[in-house]
Amino acid sequence: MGDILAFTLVWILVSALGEIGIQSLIHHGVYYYTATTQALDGEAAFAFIITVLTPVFAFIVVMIGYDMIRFRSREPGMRPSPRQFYNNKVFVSIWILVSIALNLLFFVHPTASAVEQMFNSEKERYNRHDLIINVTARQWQWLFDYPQYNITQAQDANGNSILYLPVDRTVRFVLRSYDPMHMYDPYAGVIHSFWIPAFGVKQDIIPGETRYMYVHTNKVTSYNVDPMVRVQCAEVCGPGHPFMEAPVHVVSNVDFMNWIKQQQKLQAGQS
Amino acid sequence: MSSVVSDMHGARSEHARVKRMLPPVVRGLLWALIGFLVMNTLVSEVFDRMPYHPFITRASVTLGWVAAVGGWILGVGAWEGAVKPYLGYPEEWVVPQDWRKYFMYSTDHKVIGLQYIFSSLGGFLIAGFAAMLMRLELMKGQMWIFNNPGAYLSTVGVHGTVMMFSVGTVALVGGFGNYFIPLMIGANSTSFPRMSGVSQWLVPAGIATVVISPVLGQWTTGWRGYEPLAGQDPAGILFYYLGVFALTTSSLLVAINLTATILFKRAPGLTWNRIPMYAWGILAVSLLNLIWLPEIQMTFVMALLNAVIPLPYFAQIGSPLTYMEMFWLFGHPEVYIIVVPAFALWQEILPVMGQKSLFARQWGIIGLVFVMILSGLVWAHHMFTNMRNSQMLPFSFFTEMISIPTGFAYLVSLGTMWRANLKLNTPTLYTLMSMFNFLIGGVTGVLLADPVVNLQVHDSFFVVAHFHYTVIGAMVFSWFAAFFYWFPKLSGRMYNEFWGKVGAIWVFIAFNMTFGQFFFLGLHGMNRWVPVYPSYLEPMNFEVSLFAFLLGLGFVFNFLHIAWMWNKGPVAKDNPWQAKTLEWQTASPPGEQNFDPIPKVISGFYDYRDQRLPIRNSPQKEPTS
Amino acid sequence: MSEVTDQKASAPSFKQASTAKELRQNRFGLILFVTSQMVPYFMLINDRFVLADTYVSRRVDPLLGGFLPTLLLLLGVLPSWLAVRAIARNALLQMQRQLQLTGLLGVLALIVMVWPMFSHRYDAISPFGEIHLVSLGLGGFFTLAALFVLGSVLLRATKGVIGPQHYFSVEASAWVWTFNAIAWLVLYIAVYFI
Amino acid sequence: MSKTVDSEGRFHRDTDWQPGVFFGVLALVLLIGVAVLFGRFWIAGIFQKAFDRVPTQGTVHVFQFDYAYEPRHITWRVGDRVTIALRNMSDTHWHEMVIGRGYDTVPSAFGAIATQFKTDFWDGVPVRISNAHHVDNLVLNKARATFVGSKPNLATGGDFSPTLQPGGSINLTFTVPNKPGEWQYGCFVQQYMHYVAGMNGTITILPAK
Repeated sequence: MGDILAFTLVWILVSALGEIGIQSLIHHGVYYYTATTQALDGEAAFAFIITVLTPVFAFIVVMIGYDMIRFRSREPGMRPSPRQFYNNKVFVSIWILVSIALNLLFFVHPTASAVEQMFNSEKERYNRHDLIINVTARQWQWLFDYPQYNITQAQDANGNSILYLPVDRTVRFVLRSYDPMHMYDPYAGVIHSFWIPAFGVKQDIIPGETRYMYVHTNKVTSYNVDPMVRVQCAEVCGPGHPFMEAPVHVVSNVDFMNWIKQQQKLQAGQS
Repeated sequence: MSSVVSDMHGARSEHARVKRMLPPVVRGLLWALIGFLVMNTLVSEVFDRMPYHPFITRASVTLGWVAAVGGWILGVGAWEGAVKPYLGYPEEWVVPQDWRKYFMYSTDHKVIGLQYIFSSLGGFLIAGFAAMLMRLELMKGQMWIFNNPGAYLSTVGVHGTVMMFSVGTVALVGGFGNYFIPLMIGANSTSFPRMSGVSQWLVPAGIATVVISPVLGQWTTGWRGYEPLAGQDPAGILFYYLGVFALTTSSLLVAINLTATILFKRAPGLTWNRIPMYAWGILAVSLLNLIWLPEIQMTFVMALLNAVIPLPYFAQIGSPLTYMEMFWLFGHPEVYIIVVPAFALWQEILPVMGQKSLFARQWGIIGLVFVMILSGLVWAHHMFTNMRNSQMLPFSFFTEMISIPTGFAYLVSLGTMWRANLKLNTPTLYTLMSMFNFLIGGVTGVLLADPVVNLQVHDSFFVVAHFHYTVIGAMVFSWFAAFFYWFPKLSGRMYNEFWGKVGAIWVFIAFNMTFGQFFFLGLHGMNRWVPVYPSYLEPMNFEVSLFAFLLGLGFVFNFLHIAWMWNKGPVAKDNPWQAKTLEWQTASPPGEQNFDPIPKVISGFYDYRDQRLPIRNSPQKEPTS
Repeated sequence: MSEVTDQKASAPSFKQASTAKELRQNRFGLILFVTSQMVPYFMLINDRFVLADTYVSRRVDPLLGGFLPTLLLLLGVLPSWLAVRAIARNALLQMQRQLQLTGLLGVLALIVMVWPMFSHRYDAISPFGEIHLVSLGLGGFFTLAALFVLGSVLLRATKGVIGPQHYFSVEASAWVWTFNAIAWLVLYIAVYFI
Repeated sequence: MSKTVDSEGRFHRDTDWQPGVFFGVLALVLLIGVAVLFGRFWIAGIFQKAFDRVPTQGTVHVFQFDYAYEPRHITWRVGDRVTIALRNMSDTHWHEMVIGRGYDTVPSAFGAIATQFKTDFWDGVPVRISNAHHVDNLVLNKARATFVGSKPNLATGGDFSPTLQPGGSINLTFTVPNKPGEWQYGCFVQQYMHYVAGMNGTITILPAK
């Protein structure tokens, strides 16, 4: 009984310390840098799971450590332990019930509820005033079109693709993988993955299919503020994969409209 | 050869001369070369001749490879040892009882087991070297070791493929399984020793094929060889498919052999209730292998046709996600093919080192079996980023549920250690480290099973850290536990306890410092399969690389320790751990016959209430086999 | 069961099952292997519906690569098992006759099965065309494997190393044959009719 | 390989094979493997430097693969009449062949990336273009071209560059101009990534005798 008591005390102590550490980590932000509500949803789910799992983690680690120290053999040879038992129905029952309960909890709470929150909230946004951006992934470049503003292939001064977004706006990315310039067989597109690390969500782009990704920007930021605000291909797509990157700028509505005008002027000049 | 037939009936050959034969491995290489050249020439120059094409085309290299592997297998001894007897000729293959037996076709399960162990060790060192090159490259945000990204990506592919298919799948099953399963169930051989002898030699062929693949052209797909990208890769991808085909065939044959061995070769008295835990683990793994390896082989055959003919199955006009689905359908059970034997090893080693009866044995077996069953229902959690949102929940559910049977491995291990008389030696240490590492892998697995979190961390270094925790952390650490636990049995000698512990602590610290930081790299936006990355990630990558080199050195240190003690260590007792399982109830190392006579089992192996042996040496011999 | 073998004096031959337990073990191993080889068929049938749905090209030949090999393979099942019964009665010659008949049917089946791979009227680079060609290839490969097993048994029979106690190899060839015939039948139905 | 007979009249091979042969061959095979895997271009380069200083006469077939050229090195002599027979061997990708030296670059998050050569080798060079099949486009820049047979689709912008579709071919016949020294060729399509991926080679032009 003494061992059980001592172990429980240590476990509670370590769990408490662990929770303090975890909470300070969560306070600093496990996602490092977030710029959309979707990223905040994901971060909250992440934080909930690690908070609940800390005592479980501590239980096993403390038990391994406790067994190692308290029940170690002090003699040179091998000798059967004086205490032998095959089963402990109470312990096994608690173990099984707790593991089932935890899994059901996780399925209900962060999994189902956060999926609901992240995706079903899109429904009510359909046909509202989303900013639509057609994203074309080709080997090895991102192309951003703004059909509502008649902009094809937004570019910076160097001719590199660039993504500008207004703040506090729902953005609907329409994702396609093909090659408008036909630098390779148009029927041989590959899978890319559209990822902006600071936006907390990514979506694979499948050749021959159109997919959507919704984000709601919540702060003014840019690649220059934090390099996590960048588009990065996350699915390997050939030797150019690491270079498939584009800077992102989330700006105020006024700045966004200015940028749009500037791009429109640029395009008019090109054609 | 016709003289052999007539000589069979007793007449001595007139023209028999004593002439030294070519070493079988050399002969295998020669026959492989001849097979390749003949077949390749036939295909590329005669049957499939096309203008402007080089000597080696996709079609010719594929068929040439088949001929080369055939030549290799036959040359290394299968011609005399398996094929000729199969065709009705007398068997005339004698294996000498010295070091040479390890370098030729053999039917002794102990020789085959060691061959498998060293093949997978070779694979581990080669793939580990590839990993060191990768870490060296990642020390800087720019390319500096490799001169182009394709070379780096090929290295990633070789590393992953060789580690998965020749170490993860093979080391604990083909290696320790082949060696110890017959010993643990009281048999003198496996069920199909000839098949086993052939299957082992597919492993070096497969490893060599994958390693040499960049010569045919850089392939950039990583260990999944995924279509549609693979369809536009240069021909190196062919050797990926073919090499993995050889390796999986080998594992498939091992699965058949060991399943039949466990079911039919058990010593008298070894009832279903008494089957050792490791044998249960191997049984569960073998069933996984039997279902999922043919599955991935068929997928690879289709991908190969896709690349050779080419048939655009998985291209845009076909069904581009089908390959991914089919790959992960196999890919997730593959992960359990790797860790289930590790779980079984914990439950094998801890009762012995704690000298305490195995706790809740039935739950351990239930855990192994349910992990096996559930593993086929979770594949799509690898594809949350490319599936419909509505499909996420069922897969997320099963993925979370698989942690319940996985937890039973902990239940059994922790219960066994509680109030034990735990010997804190190297194997115990590795087992506990393996439990700790897999715990981290498991906790992060729960995070990855959550779709919302998965959408952020998928395809980032977070995932890389997670699966290295499950594969290196659990399986490789258990592999080392097995090496040290069975060291006296394999070599008849004892390792050095001090240096063993130093090695264990060394790799444990280096491993956790390396891959623990991978989690943070991933969360900070480090994506996978990149030799170049934005400069803000450089300081952390640089430092991680240093720990990675320390880890590599730690592995090398352990292998040197094992190799040294194998030859120079103090002679060990037959049963130094006072273990009760059958492999310890015979000489160390076992003689040519494991047991003579076959023992009769009279009680279970995990009962440490007293020091009575669980066997009685039965007077009657097993019917000669 | 007696351990003495009739060949022991003449030649150390390919080890044959001599006890009932070994026979069961060999049978189990073989069935395990055959079972695992059903998986590729299962995958291919799945892919057939994923890629081509239930479409069947109207230009596909219903006989060559379709009905004829199915019929021939199924016909071969009977003599292959008759051969097993024959060898159990130690009728070596009869067994050889039956196996030769099976082999003949197999060679014919192989020819009519792979014929459309070289001459077909549909477009090969189409979802159905791909599936049809790969189906033919898979069926052809396994037929070839079954023929190889059959041939090696026949070769061994001529060397006299097969007897009533050592008939497992004959049984093995019958199992492999039956598996191949049934698997092809299922594939045939899946590719042509469903 | 012959056999010996043991005391029971059974045949077996003499199993006492020689360790020297075994380890020797194994080491040799490993050495060849490592050399081929890591140093094939380096070894080929040494060979070329040592033995291949003889300038190529007539037609040189240049094959384009994903993402490499074969051969990776060509030697010419000023004044020789030569032909580049360019063939795209890829099943999927478009490839071009630009010859020049120096780089124009564009900045990126990963540092400057070469977009094309600064100096175009074909400046003012008279070239006869023939056998053009599946040519996606041909940029002439300042080359003085004459056409034999079907005329490919001409485009403008950038250096002289024939861009071939999968399976395409083109022959460029010209007299090597008086521009001795080291030149490079490369493929810059797809956001300049073919060049980054290693699709490049070198040309040595020897001065006239």
